[in-house]
Amino acid sequence: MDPVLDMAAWIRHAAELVAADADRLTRLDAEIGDGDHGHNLNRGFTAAVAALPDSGPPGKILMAAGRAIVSKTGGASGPLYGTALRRAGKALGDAETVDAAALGAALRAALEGVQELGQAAAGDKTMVDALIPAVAAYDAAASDGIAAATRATAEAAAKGAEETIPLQARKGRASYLGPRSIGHEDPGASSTALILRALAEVAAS
Amino acid sequence: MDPVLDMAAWIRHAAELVAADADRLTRLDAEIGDGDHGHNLNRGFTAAVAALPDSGPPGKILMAAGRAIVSKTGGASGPLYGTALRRAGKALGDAETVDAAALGAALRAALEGVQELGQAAAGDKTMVDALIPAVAAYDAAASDGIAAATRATAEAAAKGAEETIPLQARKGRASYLGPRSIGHEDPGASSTALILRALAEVAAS
Amino acid sequence: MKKLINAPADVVPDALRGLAAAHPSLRVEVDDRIVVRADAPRQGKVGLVSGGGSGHEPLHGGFVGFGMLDAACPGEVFTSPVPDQIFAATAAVSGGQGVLHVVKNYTGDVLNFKMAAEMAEDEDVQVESVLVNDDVAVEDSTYTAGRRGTGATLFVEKIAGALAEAGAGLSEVAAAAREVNERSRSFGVALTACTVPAAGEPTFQLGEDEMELGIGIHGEPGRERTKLQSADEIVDASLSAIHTDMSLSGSEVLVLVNGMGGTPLIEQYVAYAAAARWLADHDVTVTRRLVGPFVTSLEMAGLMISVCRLTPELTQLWDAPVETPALRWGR
Amino acid sequence: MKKLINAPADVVPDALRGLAAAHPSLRVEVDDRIVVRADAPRQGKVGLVSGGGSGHEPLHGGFVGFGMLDAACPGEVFTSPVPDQIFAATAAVSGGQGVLHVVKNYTGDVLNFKMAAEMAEDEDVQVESVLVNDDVAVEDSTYTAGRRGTGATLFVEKIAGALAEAGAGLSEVAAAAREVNERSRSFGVALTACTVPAAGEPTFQLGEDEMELGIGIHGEPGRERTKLQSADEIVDASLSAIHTDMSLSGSEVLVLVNGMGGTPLIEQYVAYAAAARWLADHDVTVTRRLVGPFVTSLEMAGLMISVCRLTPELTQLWDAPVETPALRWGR
Ligand SMILES: Nc1ncnc2c1ncn2[C@@H]1O[C@H](COP(=O)(O)OP(=O)(O)O)[C@@H](O)[C@H]1O
Ligand SMILES: Nc1ncnc2c1ncn2[C@@H]1O[C@H](COP(=O)(O)OP(=O)(O)O)[C@@H](O)[C@H]1O
Ligand SMILES: [Mg+2]
Ligand SMILES: [Mg+2]
Ligand SMILES: [Mg+2]
Ligand SMILES: [Mg+2]
Repeated sequence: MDPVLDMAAWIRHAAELVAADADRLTRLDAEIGDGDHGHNLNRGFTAAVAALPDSGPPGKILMAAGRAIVSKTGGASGPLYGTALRRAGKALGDAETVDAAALGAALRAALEGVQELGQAAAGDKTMVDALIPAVAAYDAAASDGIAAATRATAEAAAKGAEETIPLQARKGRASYLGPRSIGHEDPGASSTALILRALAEVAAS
Repeated sequence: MDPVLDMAAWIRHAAELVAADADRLTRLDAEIGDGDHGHNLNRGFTAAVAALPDSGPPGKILMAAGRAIVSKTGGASGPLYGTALRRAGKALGDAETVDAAALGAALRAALEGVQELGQAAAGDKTMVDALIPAVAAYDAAASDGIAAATRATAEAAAKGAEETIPLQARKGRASYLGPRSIGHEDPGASSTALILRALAEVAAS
Repeated sequence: MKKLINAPADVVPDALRGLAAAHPSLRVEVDDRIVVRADAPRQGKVGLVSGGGSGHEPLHGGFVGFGMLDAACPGEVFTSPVPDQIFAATAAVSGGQGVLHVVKNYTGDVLNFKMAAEMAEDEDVQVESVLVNDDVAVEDSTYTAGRRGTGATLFVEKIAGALAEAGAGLSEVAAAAREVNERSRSFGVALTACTVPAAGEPTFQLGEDEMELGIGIHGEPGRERTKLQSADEIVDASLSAIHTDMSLSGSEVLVLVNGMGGTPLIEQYVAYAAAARWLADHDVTVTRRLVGPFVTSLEMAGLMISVCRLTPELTQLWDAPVETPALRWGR
Repeated sequence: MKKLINAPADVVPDALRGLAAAHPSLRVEVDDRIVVRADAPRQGKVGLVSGGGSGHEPLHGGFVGFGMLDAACPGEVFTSPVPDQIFAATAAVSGGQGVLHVVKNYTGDVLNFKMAAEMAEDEDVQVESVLVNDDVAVEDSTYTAGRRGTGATLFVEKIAGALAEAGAGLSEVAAAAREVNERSRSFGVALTACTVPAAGEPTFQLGEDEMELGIGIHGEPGRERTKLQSADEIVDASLSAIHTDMSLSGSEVLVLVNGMGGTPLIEQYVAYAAAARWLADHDVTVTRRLVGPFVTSLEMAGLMISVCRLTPELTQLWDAPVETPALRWGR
């Protein structure tokens, strides 16, 4: 039986990891962006933790976190991560718990939300390059249960983030650098890997 | 018999020494002023050389040089050196040549002009601290002829300039530093020594 | 990091408190992070709202007032404002004739303004958006997020602001704003980088003898790093890049020679002398001009040149009275 | 040395060509190094002339125009102008009612203006001079060249300019100028030094965590070198130094919070917030204020605060219309 996945715990743990890693994310963004990604995300996830309802279905928790991230992060990543969490929450509906299938649908909804809003495709050197392999990895491992599937998701996201290094950015601020964006990891892909690592660690505990 | 002292040669030689030493003078002025003394003087003496009449009595030559220095140097040193040379020139009057006594009177007139205009006294850490000992040294050695007297003058001026190092500036921009001006040579005193060295070298040649 | 600030996280709210104290004609909601004309909303007038990351001062808060913006939303430094701010500003200036959003073409600005516009529509406030993308340094816009919005934002805000002040309708004001954008091009050069207070170190490193060609206004690197050149050469490179993209010959233009924040005014005038000569040599007539640090990038040393090919109508709107902290003439 | 210039020796003439090209309301004689109102001389009006070393832009050339200066003489960078310039400017604005020289208290300025005034008297042009010495950083003025003239120069030029524009006589305009000077005090702090183009290296060195208290506007060192402090602490130190010298409590004041050239506007507003709070806490009512880089020191990062204790008459003259490149209101 899958462990009861606590969405609030995910958001809190993600916030911890982001806070600890904010400077690295900001340095990545300084290389090919404008040096604010870590701080933006830290501000957003801090607000998300504060906005977590005391109780309520996991779907509502993710939507509350998503709204807070939209209203506090700023920059490109705010609306994108906010929309991702709100779509994931919406996909979970009012269910009291999250089973493997539901989590998969939520992750896929998050990906769709990000691509719909940001219009980025695979290879554009954005967070989408971490999300696409992550969602695929989840689906492939879903039958092994949430813990295993989320671990595979996190690993795929981390791999995806690393694979943005040789890419030339075609979306977001980094795209202004053209070929000069090659050789640098995309900060949004890196933070997506971090947030999905948090999910895996919560699912495993 | 004293060599015929060529005032135009003095101005030209002074201009050469100032040009060669402009950066050092500017660095002195950067420590306790605003870092422009060498450039100001270089501009002034370049104009003075250009303004030298082809012929005419030594007095007129110094007055022409003085007027050019006033109209091209700028800063505090422009009016002071300009007035010094104009007063010296006036003291030489229309005489065709400069004898030892006349040169003494000219140097004294220069000192009076600077003190009248700038109101600086001995010990205020200005060019006056080089001029006062220089004029005194000239008077003491005048009887030994122009070459010897101007050499004594230059040495006294150099010594006077060095002796401004421990002084606290009470006039000019350096005075704003109060005690922080102690330990630095005054740029104007240093350039006075340089100009009087030029006189000695011309008198000796 | 040497800055005249308190805690890095307080730079934006502190600066807003200063803007409020210095300009009684503005209503500044520090917590909500919006700057509004004290006399807003003006019934029957199209409201003009813009905003973006802080660090470009006086853009945008310094352009709020008669004849220009009705409200501005400052985000954190170099970070787009959030939908809540933009919606609050939109509501505050809605006078029944709709609101125009002036949006610089950065993904963050576009997405946050888009979400705010949806919130406003939900409250029956009609919103039109104009995208400002005047920066020619970004050449190939099919494979990028599109050209950045930089110096021409000031042209758009002043000219659209004058038209709105004159009582024109939303679509007319939006059309004029788009026309100004389409007739404007910019190019920037950085001599130094700048430091986001929260980051504590420069966004990029430049050698003592290096400069960045085609920089944006978020301290991000530009098109190319080259050896430092003279003011005349830098102005030539900038105007040539603009001219190559949009021919200026034979036209009457408005020119902004803009210091990036750390470059002193004397150097901006040295650059303007070169710009005036270059334009005259290329058969371009400068009929309006502005020299100064209007669209900056914190303490970055550098220059951005923006040129707008004017029409008689746009000239008349540019000349219309304006009274904001940063621009004031005619009253 | 990273500057947006051509040859260091050409900075001043290049900048003057830029000023001329950017401001048709000015007549700029680049070779004579004077900036004159295009409509000068105005018969029957007292002429106002000031000047000093270049590098403080917009001071003084940026203050030439209606309601302020009639002419300005820019010397080389940080070097007083020469008598020839000052005399040429004086002659150009003499409208038969005499000319007021606004002279900042630096030995170079004082001596060169003195010689120019003598040249003018020889030509039967009556000249009065007002000495501006508002900088409290120089404490003991008996054993120094006296207090420096800094930010309050702007107050003097605006207020005396308004009175002259209103047709007042020379002695009345001179008296008002002296009154403004006596009621004004300034204090400056530098976070970085600056570099005179011809020198090629900074005038003084400051460590990453150091600042200079009581700096002047010629990049010269100040009263004391201390550890870098927060904006609030720096403003407190500056206003306390002013308040100690001239009590502000209970008075109505005009405040200038002035960036020194390299400090961005966002930081100047952070400082203004602190100044507004400090003044309120000390029972001082701010009735007029100005925030921006008006009296600079090339690219120096830092701040200067200038305060003038106003009277109703001085306030009215401050409010009077002005139209110059750097200050414009009321027309
Ligand atoms: N169109 C887009 N689609 C998906 N992700 C995007 C898009 N544009 C930007 N991003 C992501 O946003 C990240 C930058 O976020 P952040 O620095 O917070 O915003 P900003 O660029 O406004 O400063 C990038 O690394 C990238 O992963
Ligand atoms: N009142 C004065 N009397 C005599 N010499 C003075 C006086 N004030 C300044 N000086 C001289 O001028 C020198 C500085 O000249 P300069 O740097 O050209 O002028 P500024 O200080 O205007 O930049 C000082 O070193 C000092 O010797
Ligand atoms: Mg960023
Ligand atoms: Mg000097
Ligand atoms: Mg950003
Ligand atoms: Mg000087």
